[in-house]
Amino acid sequence: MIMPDARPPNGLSRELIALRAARELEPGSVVNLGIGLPTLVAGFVEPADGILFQAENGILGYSGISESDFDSDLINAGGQPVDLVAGASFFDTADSFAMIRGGHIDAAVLGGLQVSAAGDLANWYVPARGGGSVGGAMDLAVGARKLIIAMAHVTRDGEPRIVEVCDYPLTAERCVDVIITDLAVIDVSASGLSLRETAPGVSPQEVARWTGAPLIIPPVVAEMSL
Amino acid sequence: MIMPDARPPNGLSRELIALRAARELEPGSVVNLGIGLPTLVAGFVEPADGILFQAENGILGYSGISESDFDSDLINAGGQPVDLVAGASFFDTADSFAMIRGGHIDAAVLGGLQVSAAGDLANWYVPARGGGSVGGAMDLAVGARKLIIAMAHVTRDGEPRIVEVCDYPLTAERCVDVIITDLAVIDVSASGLSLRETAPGVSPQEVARWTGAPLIIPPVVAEMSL
Amino acid sequence: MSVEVFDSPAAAVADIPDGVTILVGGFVSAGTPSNLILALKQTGQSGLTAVANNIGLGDLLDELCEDRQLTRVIATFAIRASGTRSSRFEELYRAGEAELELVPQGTLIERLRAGGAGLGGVLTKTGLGTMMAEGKQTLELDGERWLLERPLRGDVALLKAWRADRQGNLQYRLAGLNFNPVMATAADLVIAEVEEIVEAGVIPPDQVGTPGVYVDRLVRCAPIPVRWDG
Amino acid sequence: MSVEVFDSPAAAVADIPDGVTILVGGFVSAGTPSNLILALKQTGQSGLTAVANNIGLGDLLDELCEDRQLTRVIATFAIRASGTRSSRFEELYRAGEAELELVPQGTLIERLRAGGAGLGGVLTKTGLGTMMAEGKQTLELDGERWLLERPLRGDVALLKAWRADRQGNLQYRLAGLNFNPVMATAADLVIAEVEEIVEAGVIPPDQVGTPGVYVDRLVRCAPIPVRWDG
Repeated sequence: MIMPDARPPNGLSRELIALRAARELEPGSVVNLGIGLPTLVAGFVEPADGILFQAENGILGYSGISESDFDSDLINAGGQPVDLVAGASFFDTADSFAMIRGGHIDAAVLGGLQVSAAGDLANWYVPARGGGSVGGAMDLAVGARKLIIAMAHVTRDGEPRIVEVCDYPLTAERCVDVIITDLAVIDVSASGLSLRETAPGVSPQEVARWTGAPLIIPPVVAEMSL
Repeated sequence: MIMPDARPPNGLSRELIALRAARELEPGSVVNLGIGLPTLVAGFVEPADGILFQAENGILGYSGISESDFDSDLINAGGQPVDLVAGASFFDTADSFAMIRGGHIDAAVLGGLQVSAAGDLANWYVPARGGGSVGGAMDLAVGARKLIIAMAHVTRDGEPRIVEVCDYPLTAERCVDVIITDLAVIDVSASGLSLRETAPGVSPQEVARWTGAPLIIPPVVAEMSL
Repeated sequence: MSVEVFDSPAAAVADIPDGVTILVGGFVSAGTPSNLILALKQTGQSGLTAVANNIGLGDLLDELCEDRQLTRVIATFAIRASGTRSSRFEELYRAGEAELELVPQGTLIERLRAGGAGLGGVLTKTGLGTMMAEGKQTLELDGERWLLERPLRGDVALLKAWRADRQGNLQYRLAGLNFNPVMATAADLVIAEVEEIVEAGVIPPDQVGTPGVYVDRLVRCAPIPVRWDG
Repeated sequence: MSVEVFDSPAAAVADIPDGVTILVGGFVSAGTPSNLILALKQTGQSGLTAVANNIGLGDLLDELCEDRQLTRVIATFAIRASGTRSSRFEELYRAGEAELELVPQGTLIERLRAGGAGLGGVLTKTGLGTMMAEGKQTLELDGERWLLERPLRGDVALLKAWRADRQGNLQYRLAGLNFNPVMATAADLVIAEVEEIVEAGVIPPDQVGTPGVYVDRLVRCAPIPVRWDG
């Protein structure tokens, strides 16, 4: 089904993936953003939606990245300087992960290396590199009420990142709820992977072709509105 | 050895037991005082000794009972109003017992119902009454680096409280280091109970007579200096 | 996530059903949600399990025993060694109408913390070799024995803080913290009484004792001073 | 209990022996004891195990790899997914000269908390079904599986706070808390660098982040701003 020498269609930019992920967040919810692409999500929410961002290093209520004025004690989990909203709070790492593991984070947006048909996530360890960097990913995968993975649909080599079974070491089993890529929005449920939306100009068949696991294509698949 | 119809000699008052217990505390140490008689100990330390009292409800650094000005949010674990020293701090119950169980309390002074020859303590449950009130006693017995029991040498009925084996339910096993009563100061070690001091006017033999477990009496036993 | 402000303590607790487990913050007189406890008496729910540090003479929680609203209590202070006077709870307990689970204070707070923090339990030495270990699993690890204590959660938590902001952030005063911050994490519905409600941003971020994410309902009321006599 | 004030970071760490385990507070740039880390480089102890959130490009902790002072690291961020540039630690790790134990962040802080709080371990779901569970005990309780994580302690902790008082109480600023308050509880010798030392009583009791009982040594120094690049 996959032709390694072919290239996938042009899909969304990183920024537009982040924008689409931002639309997935409920007004008034508490959200944690992973390092990398997910960090961009903070720039795409409306202040009126009252979304509170949690950073696992101990902040509830930062509004976005603030490159202007660097205070080394006021950063998110990716080390980037942030601004605070009115009503923000600080706490230590123990309290931060009590909040995360205890189910008090409504949604997390994390990057991914692979997601399986069962919703297993691999995102912390590249076998060719070894060692790894796990940060708070395993706790977020286990604790966040809704887990959104924002990633490129395929690797640089054109290999699908959505697979039957992950061959990269897992972050957590059966944890992913939604996958948002440059090509599609895919829901993960007990019945499998279900295509919800495609990127503009991308057909459901093209998404299926670049997906390494069975994909349910409902009769009507919407195009993302961005 | 014990004659139930006899009465033990007159020993120290509650206040003098507390005074003697206060002398057992190292300058600069962190000390937790149990409810009842031990509470009186705070009144007998010199400010110059820099002893910091911890209350398990979340205070490090109270100086003593302050009956003059009751603030319902500023109490010790017995519900009594307290004054703060400069450099005091507040924390929640989780942090308070992390401090206690984690070995960060140098000494605790608790009341006792019974202490055994092995240093087992019973101080939370009177079988005739049932139910019980344990508070922080079990955590303090396990966590305090030095455990001092301040109690009457015998019950109201003249029964020894220092016994071979406790028949009251235990607070913790092998936890007591020193027993201070109206009659004596007794050290507890792996080799058993050893008489260190007697109350003024009380002989080592009288202490032994009102003690329900073997008591080592060294050649020289000091009289308490009060 | 949004917090709802109620006009009265009675309104804030009115829809609590019978038979639920209620975590009650406070330590004797400090940080005790007295208005909410009295409101619970007024609204009359029954078959309740209360989780609290203390229930005894002078505790407002004891008032809930007058109309037999409590059928089970999980606490650290319950029955006094001296029997000169009895609390209402003690009378119910002796009559077999209310159960008591006595828990060491450090274990009670760790069980609540585990319940709020998504942990399946903690290993402690507290209670080993005592009645508290009966029926519980012990583990031997590297030659040391530990007692396994399981998480504890409530359907509802009643808390008292000094003040709140409109995001639900709570700030405590003095030794009013005690059980409140941990109980805030460990119940499905968290109701806090506060002396004052301020705009978001008034409580400095480093003085928030309970982040608003944990708090569902607020009610402003004058604190009821309580003086304990055990 | 009494806290000792040192004249320089080098003096504060001079007698740390080789081969010990050192907890290093901070999260990337926030609350990182940069002066103490550099002093450790200067004094040259070797065979050290470092426990820290992160060791990577731009981290001062990585400097300790220049002279091979670290032989073991317990961390949450260590080897980047992208291999465009390598940290010194990565080079040592690849050469087999330093070991790495990677730990999920929430598990690392719970293990440290258990170490400081006298707990024998905690049960978590984090890491179940992953490489992190290899060689670890799992428990099934009421039909749910849990991973048992054991306590972690250090011989020494190096912390950074905003300011301290002469009782050793520490006050943190902004997100400078992170690992520092828990690490303060979990080491035999606790050394904190602060920007200011004030008289006891200046830090309000409700703004003490680490009670002085945990702190052994203080050194006042200007903070070294760090900017992370992973």
